[in-house]
Amino acid sequence: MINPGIIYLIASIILYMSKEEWRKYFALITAVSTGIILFALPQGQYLQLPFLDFEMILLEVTAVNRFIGFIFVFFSIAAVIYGINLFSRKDYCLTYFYIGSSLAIIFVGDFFSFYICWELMTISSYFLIFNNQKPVTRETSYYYFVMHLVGAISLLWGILLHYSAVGTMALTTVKVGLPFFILAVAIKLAFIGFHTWLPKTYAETPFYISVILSAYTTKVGVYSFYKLLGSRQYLAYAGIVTAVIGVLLALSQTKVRKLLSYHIISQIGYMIVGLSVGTAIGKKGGLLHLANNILYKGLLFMIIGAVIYSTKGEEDLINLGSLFKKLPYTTVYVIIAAVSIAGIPFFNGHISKLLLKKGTNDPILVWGMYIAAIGTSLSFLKILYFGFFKSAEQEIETKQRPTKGMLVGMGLLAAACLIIGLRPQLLLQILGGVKKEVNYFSLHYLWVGLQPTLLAAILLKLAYQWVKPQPHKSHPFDLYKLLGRGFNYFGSKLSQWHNGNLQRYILWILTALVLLWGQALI
Amino acid sequence: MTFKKVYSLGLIFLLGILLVVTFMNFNQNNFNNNYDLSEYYINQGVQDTKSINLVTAILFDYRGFDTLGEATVIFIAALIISLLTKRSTSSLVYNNFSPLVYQNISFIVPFLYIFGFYLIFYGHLSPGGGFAGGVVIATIFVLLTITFGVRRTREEDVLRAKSLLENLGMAGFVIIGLLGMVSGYNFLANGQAGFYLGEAGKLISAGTIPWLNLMTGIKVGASLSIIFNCLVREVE
Amino acid sequence: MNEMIWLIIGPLLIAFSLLAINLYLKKIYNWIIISSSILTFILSCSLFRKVLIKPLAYSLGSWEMTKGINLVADPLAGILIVTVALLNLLIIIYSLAYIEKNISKYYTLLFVLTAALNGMILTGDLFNLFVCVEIVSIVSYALVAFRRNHKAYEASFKYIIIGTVGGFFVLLAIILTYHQTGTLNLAQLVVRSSDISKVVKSGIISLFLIGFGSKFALVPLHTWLPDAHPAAPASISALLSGIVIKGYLYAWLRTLLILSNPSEIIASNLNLILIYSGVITLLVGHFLAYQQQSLKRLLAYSSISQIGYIMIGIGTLTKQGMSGGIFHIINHALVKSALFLAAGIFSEKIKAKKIKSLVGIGYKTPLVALGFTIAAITLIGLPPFNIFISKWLIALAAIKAGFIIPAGAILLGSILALSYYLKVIKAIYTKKKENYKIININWRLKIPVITLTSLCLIIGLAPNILLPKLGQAVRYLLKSKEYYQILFTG
Amino acid sequence: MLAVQIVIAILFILGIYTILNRKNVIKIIMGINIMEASLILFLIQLSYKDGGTAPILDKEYELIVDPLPQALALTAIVIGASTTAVMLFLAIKLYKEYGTLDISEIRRLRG
Repeated sequence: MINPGIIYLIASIILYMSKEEWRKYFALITAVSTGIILFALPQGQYLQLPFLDFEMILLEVTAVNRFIGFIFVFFSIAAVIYGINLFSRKDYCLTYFYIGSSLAIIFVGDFFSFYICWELMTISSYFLIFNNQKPVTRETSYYYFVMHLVGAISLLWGILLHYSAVGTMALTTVKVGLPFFILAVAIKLAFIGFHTWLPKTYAETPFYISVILSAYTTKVGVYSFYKLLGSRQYLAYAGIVTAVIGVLLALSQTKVRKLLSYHIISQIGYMIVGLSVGTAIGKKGGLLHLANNILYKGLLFMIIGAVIYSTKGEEDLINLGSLFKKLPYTTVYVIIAAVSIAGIPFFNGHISKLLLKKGTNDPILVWGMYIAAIGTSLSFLKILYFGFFKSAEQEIETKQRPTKGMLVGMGLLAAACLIIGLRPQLLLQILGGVKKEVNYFSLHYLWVGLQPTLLAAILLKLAYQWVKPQPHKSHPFDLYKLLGRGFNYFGSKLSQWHNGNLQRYILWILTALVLLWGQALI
Repeated sequence: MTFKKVYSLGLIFLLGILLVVTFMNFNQNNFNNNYDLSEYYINQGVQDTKSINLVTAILFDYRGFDTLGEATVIFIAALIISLLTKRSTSSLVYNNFSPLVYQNISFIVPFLYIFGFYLIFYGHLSPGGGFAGGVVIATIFVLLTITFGVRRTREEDVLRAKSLLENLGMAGFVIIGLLGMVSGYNFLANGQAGFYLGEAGKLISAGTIPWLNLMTGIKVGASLSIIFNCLVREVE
Repeated sequence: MNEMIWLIIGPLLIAFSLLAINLYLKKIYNWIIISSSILTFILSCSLFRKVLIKPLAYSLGSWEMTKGINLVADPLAGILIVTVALLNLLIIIYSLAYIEKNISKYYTLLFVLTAALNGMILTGDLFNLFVCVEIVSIVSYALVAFRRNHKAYEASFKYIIIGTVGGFFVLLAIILTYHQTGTLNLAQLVVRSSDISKVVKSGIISLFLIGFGSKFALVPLHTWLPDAHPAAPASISALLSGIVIKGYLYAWLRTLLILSNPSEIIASNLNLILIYSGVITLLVGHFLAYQQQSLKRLLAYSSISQIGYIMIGIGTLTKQGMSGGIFHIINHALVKSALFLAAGIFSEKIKAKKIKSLVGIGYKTPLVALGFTIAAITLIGLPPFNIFISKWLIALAAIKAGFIIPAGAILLGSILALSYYLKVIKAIYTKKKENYKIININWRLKIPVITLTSLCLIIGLAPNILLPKLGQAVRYLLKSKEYYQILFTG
Repeated sequence: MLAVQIVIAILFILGIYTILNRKNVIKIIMGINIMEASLILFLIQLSYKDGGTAPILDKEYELIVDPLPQALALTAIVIGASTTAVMLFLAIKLYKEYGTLDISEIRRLRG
């Protein structure tokens, strides 16, 4: 009986110490065996540990977290296979630490260990993002860490309020200190307005790292949203805003990984909608969408990674083109992924989007999702067309082929997309199953699923000039940087007061004395 | 008058008022009944320690530990000063005084020694004690240095000897304190540990107090002359 | 065998005989130093074990309890003594490889410092407390000036002026106390503090706070610290930041709670002053630390901010908050020493004093840099390290006592701390050139850093080793009547 | 008694005034010594009793002043003197390093 995350955490230390040739096998064995252990875990609370003046529950298994944990482990296998020859020792160690803490956070049952895992995730992902060769990552990782710490502190503050009001540490839906929990979760899952860290970091790390990052951080945010905030109608509206604005921002990007990053934000919006509308179907749809999103978004990141790998660093849609000749396998995968994310029937995106639609009754939300779906389809048509099929003005050179590991990794995820798309019950069983009332493949639903893509295709034709990737300013207004500057200004003023004059310092002491003494007398 | 000056004057004025207010509020009522400690010292001090100088009795017996502390402070002060002095420079090699000065100083030195050691050894009988005596002894070195200068070659040796003496004085203080522990009592125990206290008013009395005085005297004398030597070196 | 007195006179004796040993027994010099500090550590541990069962008192000169000076050891003193001895041991190991000039004087100062700190923690007499405080101060001035350059002199001069003025405030307060009560014995003061007239008492307490406060660097009395700590050798900065200012804090806390009990403090709103001065201290410390270019100066400002956390914990005047504050004292002593020692390795062996020049150090000395990084992460207050636990305890206690803003400030402090420690970590792991050679560093320099950082992790993972004992320690602080009983009924 | 106490207060604030308003390092040190003197005066005043003799009991005396504050005063004097010595030494050093004794110019450490 052990928290699957802890296996990974221990493995990360062993990986750091193990020999070069054994490392990848060990990594794979760990991942696979964790998956097996996960299946064997019975539901309930285990591993209680007294700490300070409360109990830490290190393992709490429910249908939901087993479902998410399963997806996490599966993705980690695929990601490790994908990057098996690219990871260095540091990467292996940090990756496993990162995955381990995000797995652990899914399975813990009290706020304290929840917070600890939350922070461990932040720390390890900081070092993952921090790349000693690329100067820009120093800034972005700094930004990432500070922003996430703001979230974490907000979470901690919420926990403190909750604990002092309620008196127990058990992980439940919170009632006290809700705004702080919302802020924490919002930063973690990149609500629009708190999303600025995401495109910055995911677009700048090495491609095999961004594959891993894309899957976990925000999804842990979604899980904590589900676990902590419960279903609140007003959050659903926030979710739909995130979905729509995210997709609009994505459309204006030309760098593929930036585009995908904004898409993560947008897809998160869907999940929030599903989780907060309050219906059982919506909730299941949201969770299934989470799983699907991990699969196809990870696949997309892997694909662009393969492109970067073979072109030695090219990921701008302006320069890319006609890759389908050069990277045939990758092209197959990208079609699968794009079709999945667009929600075309018989692929997994269709299923979860359908469940989400089923679960919501509010017309605003339904229309919002419709618009977002059109945007999604449009942007993936854009990737497909401009990246893979349209002939480029300057022929792009592919200097090396994607490795076998990459192809296998992508294949695993693509296969999973297909299988879920065709037999959704396989995965939904873990969640407890959905009643048969939704017939995914009825004609009506097929038509509904195809609508956005058709509209998007028409839009692409009509607004070709507008959609076409073109160079643009990529320095959006950032409130948080301004805040940082204000903080710095205040500090420098304070620093100027300390001008080294001893008499001034003694004057301060005397002032303090007179004030203190005077007020004590009066 | 700048703002800073006005402000600081105001503050100081306020502080003065606060102090005076505090002084005026002294609780005269329990002034007398509370001072049982000093009453005890006055009434029992001589019997307890056989030292008729009560200040010495308090300094070296009742509160001997404080004295160890303050001796350590001087020790550290001397240490800092000798630490921060530059090693290379040497100075005050030679001064030109009239022969009268040399004669007088030579004449006066033995008396100063006697005076210094008198202060130390009669510390428990009359005003004086280790600190005062030590200072007098230090003045001897000061005088000698000023009049006759320091011989360059011997300077290091002299300083080292003084430091050793200083250390010896400090260590001696602690060791005399330890004697109390050796005889089964606590650190710095004097009369309680059964040391011979003698008769109040006699030179050889009061147990360890004269010895502690001696150690303090050696230590203070050495420390102060080290401080002087180093300062002199530094000024040139 | 009485540990208490040996903890004071043992180091003193060693200090006084070091010169002779240096002259005549040069061969075993290092061994004597090491073995005596190990002995001190063992003694302190044994004392700690004893006081957990029952607090001890020791009368110097075998006088009756009220007549002479006493040493008193309660669990709180025991914990601090162990911390002092541990840090002293580690710093001596470090210094063996670090200090190259004036070795004998350096160790003399170090041992006197240990003795005086122990005296300050153990003493049961108000004036003796002042004497010990002055010894510690004067040794600190000396150690600050140890480097003999203009920075050291200026820093030491500022320190000495501010420290002396603060010392006079303390002395004035002590004289006033004696005037009002006719006793200097701390235990007797517990009873007689009610004799002090109200007006005088407010004066005494303010003078104590300002006097000691200017020694433990409460904002706005902190100005000497950022000059003094960086000017000293790294091993000394570690000691000054880690334990000396905490010693002053302890001395102040003890006198405060002996002269007035918690309900009185709350009635006179002093607790508000303490808590909000803590808030100001931590914010100012963090803000200024962010502005620094030099690593050690940054660390010094960070020390100031940590004093703020401790003040908030103490200001709550609840058992939980106090034990959180004291836990923070210990944790911070370990962490900050590790940071300063690592910074010392950087500045001495790699000649990197500015944050900018730290580039690539993570590849030159991987182990030390890792230690530094872990310690920095600890100090930011991230789990699973010990500072997080103490911050948690303090914040929780503050919330429970109704101080919402200070509790928030504690957490805000973490973000501010991150903003500057991350700058350092960023520099450490930045790669400019492709190949860095690993620089060989003496194991004596490495061991203390590694020990301290691993202690952080251990305490962070298992705080329950220490916490019950802290609860016991706080008992004697909050209920000064019990402190009285240690001396008078045994 | 109050007259002496007022003198003490005046000396104390005079010392602080000197520290705050004199530029010369040596004068600042003198200010500190003035403060110290006021405190020692306070200690002596504490022990004073009308008509009391010094606490040296070579004969039988009626009224003896309190010996404890005198002992404390001695300790305080010694500590003060040592600190002053160190301060003066540092002042010499500062003069050598900075070429001035003006405290407002001795401020290379700041911020």
